[in-house]
Amino acid sequence: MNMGASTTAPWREASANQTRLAFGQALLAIGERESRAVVLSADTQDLLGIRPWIANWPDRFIEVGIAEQNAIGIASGLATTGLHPYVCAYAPFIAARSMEQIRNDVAYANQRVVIGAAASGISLGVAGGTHHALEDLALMRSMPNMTVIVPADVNEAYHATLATLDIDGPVYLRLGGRTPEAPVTEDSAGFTLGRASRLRPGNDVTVIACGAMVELALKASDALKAEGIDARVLNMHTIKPLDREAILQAAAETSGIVTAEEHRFAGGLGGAVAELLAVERPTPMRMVAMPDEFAVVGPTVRLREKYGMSAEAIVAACKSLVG
Amino acid sequence: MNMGASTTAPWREASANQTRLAFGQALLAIGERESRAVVLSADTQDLLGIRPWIANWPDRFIEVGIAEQNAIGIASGLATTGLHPYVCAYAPFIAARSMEQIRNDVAYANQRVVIGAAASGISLGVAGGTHHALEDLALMRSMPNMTVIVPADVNEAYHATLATLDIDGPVYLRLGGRTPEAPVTEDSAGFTLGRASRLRPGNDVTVIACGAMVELALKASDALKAEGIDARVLNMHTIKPLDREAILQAAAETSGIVTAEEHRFAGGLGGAVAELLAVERPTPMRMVAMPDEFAVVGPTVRLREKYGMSAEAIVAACKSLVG
Amino acid sequence: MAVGNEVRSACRYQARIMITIGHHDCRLSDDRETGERMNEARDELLKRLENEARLLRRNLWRALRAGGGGHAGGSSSAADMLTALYFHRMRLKPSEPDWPDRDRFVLSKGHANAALGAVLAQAGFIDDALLDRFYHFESPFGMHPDIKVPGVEMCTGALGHGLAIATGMAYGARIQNKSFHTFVMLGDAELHEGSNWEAAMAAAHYRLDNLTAIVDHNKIGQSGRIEELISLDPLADKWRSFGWEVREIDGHDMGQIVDTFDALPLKKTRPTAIVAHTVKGKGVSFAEDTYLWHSNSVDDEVHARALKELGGA
Amino acid sequence: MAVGNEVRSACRYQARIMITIGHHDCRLSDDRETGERMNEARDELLKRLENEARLLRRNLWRALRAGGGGHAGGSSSAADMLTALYFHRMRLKPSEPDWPDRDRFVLSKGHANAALGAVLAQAGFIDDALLDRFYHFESPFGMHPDIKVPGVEMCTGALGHGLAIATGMAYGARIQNKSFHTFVMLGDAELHEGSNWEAAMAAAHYRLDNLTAIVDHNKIGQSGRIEELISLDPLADKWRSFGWEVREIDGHDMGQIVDTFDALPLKKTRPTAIVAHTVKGKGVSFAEDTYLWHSNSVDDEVHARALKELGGA
Ligand SMILES: Cc1ncc(C[n+]2csc(CCOP(=O)(O)OP(=O)(O)O)c2C)c(N)n1
Ligand SMILES: Cc1ncc(C[n+]2csc(CCOP(=O)(O)OP(=O)(O)O)c2C)c(N)n1
Ligand SMILES: [Mg+2]
Ligand SMILES: [Mg+2]
Repeated sequence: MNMGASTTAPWREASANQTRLAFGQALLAIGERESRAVVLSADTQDLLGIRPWIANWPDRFIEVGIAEQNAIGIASGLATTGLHPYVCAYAPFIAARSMEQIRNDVAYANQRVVIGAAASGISLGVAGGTHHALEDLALMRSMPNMTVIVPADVNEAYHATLATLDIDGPVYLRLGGRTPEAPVTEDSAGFTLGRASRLRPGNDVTVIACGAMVELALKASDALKAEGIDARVLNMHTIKPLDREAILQAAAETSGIVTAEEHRFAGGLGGAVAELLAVERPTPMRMVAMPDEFAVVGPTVRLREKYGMSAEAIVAACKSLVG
Repeated sequence: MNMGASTTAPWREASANQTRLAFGQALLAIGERESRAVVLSADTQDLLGIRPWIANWPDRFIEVGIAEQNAIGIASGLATTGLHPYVCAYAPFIAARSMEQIRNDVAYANQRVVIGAAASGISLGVAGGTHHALEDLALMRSMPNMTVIVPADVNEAYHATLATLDIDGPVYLRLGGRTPEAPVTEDSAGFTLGRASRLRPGNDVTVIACGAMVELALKASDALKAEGIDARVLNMHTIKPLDREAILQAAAETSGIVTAEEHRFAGGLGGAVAELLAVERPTPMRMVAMPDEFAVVGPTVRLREKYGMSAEAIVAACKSLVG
Repeated sequence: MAVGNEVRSACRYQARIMITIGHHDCRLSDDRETGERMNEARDELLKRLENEARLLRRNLWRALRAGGGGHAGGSSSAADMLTALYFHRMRLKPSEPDWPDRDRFVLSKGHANAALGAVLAQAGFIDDALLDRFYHFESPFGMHPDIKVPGVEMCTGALGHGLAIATGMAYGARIQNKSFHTFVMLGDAELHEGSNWEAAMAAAHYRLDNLTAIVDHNKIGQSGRIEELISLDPLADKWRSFGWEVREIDGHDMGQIVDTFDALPLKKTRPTAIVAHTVKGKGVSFAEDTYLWHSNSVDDEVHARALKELGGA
Repeated sequence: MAVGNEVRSACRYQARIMITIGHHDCRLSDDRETGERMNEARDELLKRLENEARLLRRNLWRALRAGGGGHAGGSSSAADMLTALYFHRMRLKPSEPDWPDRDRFVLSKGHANAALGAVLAQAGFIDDALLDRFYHFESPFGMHPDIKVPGVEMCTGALGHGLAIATGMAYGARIQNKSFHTFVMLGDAELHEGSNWEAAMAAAHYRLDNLTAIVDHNKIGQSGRIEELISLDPLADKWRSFGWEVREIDGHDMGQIVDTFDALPLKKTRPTAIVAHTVKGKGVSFAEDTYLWHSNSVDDEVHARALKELGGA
């Protein structure tokens, strides 16, 4: 596995190829730069790797216990006093259990609260339906004022977390999911909020992916290339606000759009793209997403196979659009 | 206002043209027929008009206090013992505050729990953002096993509630919103779960509406008729499971589809239709929905004007598709 | 961490603020020194606060009339304590509502916004004319507090949110070495919401003695008497077992209210819960102690009847 | 409304069920009559339960090995009480898992599912071989209980759900005039979730003495000691102030466990909270009393070390 010179960065090593740990590592950089940053844990001190933060800045660390609603309420209150809270939590709980707190205390009141939501999608495959977060994008996207980010790898998770320094409002950072074997984004490439990054050119068909699916979109694109199909790949790391231009351009320049996400069909990335295109430019689409059922238990890789969260599924979807 | 012979039904009078009260009235009929039915209130005894139930069947009534999460958990436990709980609640709270309880205890465990969610949309206009339920369809639609119903008037609310006698799983009944001046559905027509009802024929353009917007869709259709445009009107009372056939047929037979709902753009009825069409049959759409912002305070009628929740907006949307 | 005692004692028994609405800035001056004068000042203070509370009730009914109705019950039961907070206890600068060192108040029972609006108008945070725009189209003064209104600290209305938010504010004061105190007012039926108990447990763990929760214990929710909905008894024990210092008071006795506010924190290293026994709808006989006036319509005639009882025009 | 005393006493001190796994149906026979024999039976009972609990611990570690890891800590602290529930206290028919009159058990701390699976296998609800499919692809035996598994009453795993659900079950018994008793086991750190306190307040209001909550009080959550996360003390007072009858026991002393279960309800018209002091990871020295073994990997070597301490092969 060759990750280039930048692989030597200590944060990268400490992230162990987990976006949730990259979030914790980025917090350390934020802690140095921004004295207003405060970290909250809901009994999640290891999950997001924040023990170094606790050691460095015990006065700017708050443990709330297993109380996700409280984490959001307290974060909102802290934010009103001028602090910048970062809530470390499990995606399956923080999004759904605290939905109303996020809507009212954070989104409606438009407070600067960043939620690091680990264990999203089917990262916790063996843990079953209570622990799969397959509707969190639908939930978070439903609220005004929210910024919703789904990093594709540790590099992007790190830089997206740093980017929150400049976001004066609520942010949901969706962490977890498949960890790519090699980074899919460039370490130096920085992260531009709200701007999809075009990872592959191509004018036959477009794959718009987020999070763990970006790696598979790239693999699919490579496989299609071998068959003479040029599949554009957009890494749609920001689900909200959506990069409308990049999508409309793709719709104009290619024969159709495949979305790929570790989320159920309803209301996620595919839904967001479909809503835009239906109104602005009707375009054939395929959606690679989790079916409308509660997933079985099992190792995440097996679940991905079972539910077609694969490069092959993306390839097939692309072909059906250019065929 | 002429509502025909059926207007003399006592339940209709008691409903006072409010879908939430029609729900409470239907419960009285259910109470007679189904001894397993149990009604739960979260300090909402008047909101859904359940005082007669409490008087009739005190042993089958449970007050949980202002504790929406608890209402869902208790309902789930009751359901496991063979009872059929009906939870009476506020839409802005029950959907978001209890989101995780609904997902786990009701949808994942697939329990027969019916949620009567009053005060949806911007029914509580003067109450502001904490009390507007403009993302509840996105939330409820995101979960497997859920049935999501949005009645268009008191008649449909009454019959949809009766229909829950035959739904062996979780149901979210979205109540509230504009009360039509005259009923838009036929008293005798019954309610067929999952089957959109075609209220107007027409092959130029289609309006798919739900809830309070159905009346406006009819008005829009009438106005368009005067201009020589035949707008089909589908009352999509069941958001989940969605009537795919009716939508695909409309897409095939008319020039485009306008959706109309008292919900934000993201993830609601428009989103559901867009997701389906993008994959099955790309079709030009317009969405009449609430914008991605927290609505201002004010009387509901004024908010509807401000945000274009009007027959005029539907007319304009239809024209832009046939023009 | 805690509100410095020097600072707090310096803002007790102020005279000027009672006289001129909208001049809270002056609260740090005019301290009375001798016991004699303090006693004198106290009588004067209580009288002024009681007058201000009467005005507050008239103003909130005025708002209800403007809105065609609203939450008379919970607004009225809270009126005396709101008066004592805004006209005595809290350090505030109405001319600078975002003054970083201001004390914080969160109306968790946000449906009592008519009372909050009234006190904010009386204190000079907002234009008195706004009271006549209650519930109006695009008014910032709706059924529930909106953070965009000067003096309002948080959008509330959904019950069970305020205590966690106030805990965050109090913790924020500690982190930033600020001496402001955070108050949060809770409905009693609101305490059914479990989110309150999460926050209660946490605030005690954090030893936030710069945090005070006031429970407006009027014994009534929306659908009826709390005893018949879900009983809260023994309420003080609940708070104590969650680590709070508790005092029960008569929430309409201005002397008890002021004395309790002046004694905060009741115990070092503990947050304080004031369980204030009140009467829902207090001040207007037909609205008193009935769930029917939790929220109700108010037309000109009802308003006139209410105002008559409140000594208004 | 409450579990009839006749019925319950009839299922105390059963012998046969202890001998033959999978024959709980017979629990209603074989009642011992004389005090002498009851004492005899009690010694025998405790010994059998203790043996069963040892087997349960071996079985849960076996599952953990099959899964490559899991929640050893909370599974082990719960083992003795689970044993006493399934092999002594609860009226169950493993051959008819949906028997309407069965007692109910909800594992609210669902992450202890390795222990629940083990006891369900030992009691004959599920095939013993399923224990070797813990975490496996498409296995019904994953990290958390799945209602599709015979004997499992609810999908749990997200903390703070079980008490409300159990309250609904107990209320369902009352409505249908059934005499079954509902048990729910809660983690101690789980009690941070406010949803528990909503349910606690409601269950006491309903006077559900057919409901028993068992708190597995091992003093540790996921990230560390609860005292350092958010303190729960005084825990018994919290339950009491919420209207519950409380008994504190040693959750590893089978005699105390059995005596307490046999005495239910501790008080008519009140739900019972058993605060069981336990040791996280109990039974395997290296896993005891440390958050590091809240959840951890288990390979063959670790498994062998654990099994050695548990007297296994
Ligand atoms: C989460 C939530 N559930 C329900 C409501 C509806 N509601 C508004 S006020 C109220 C009763 C509140 O009673 P209490 O807290 O005692 O307030 P007070 O008596 O002081 O008015 C209810 C149920 C709400 N605002 N928020
Ligand atoms: C709502 C929710 N938040 C967080 C978690 C993650 N989690 C699983 S177990 C656990 C610690 C539980 O500690 P405790 O309740 O004391 O259980 P025990 O010690 O008996 O294992 C946490 C935080 C969860 N399962 N559910
Ligand atoms: Mg009250
Ligand atoms: Mg524990």
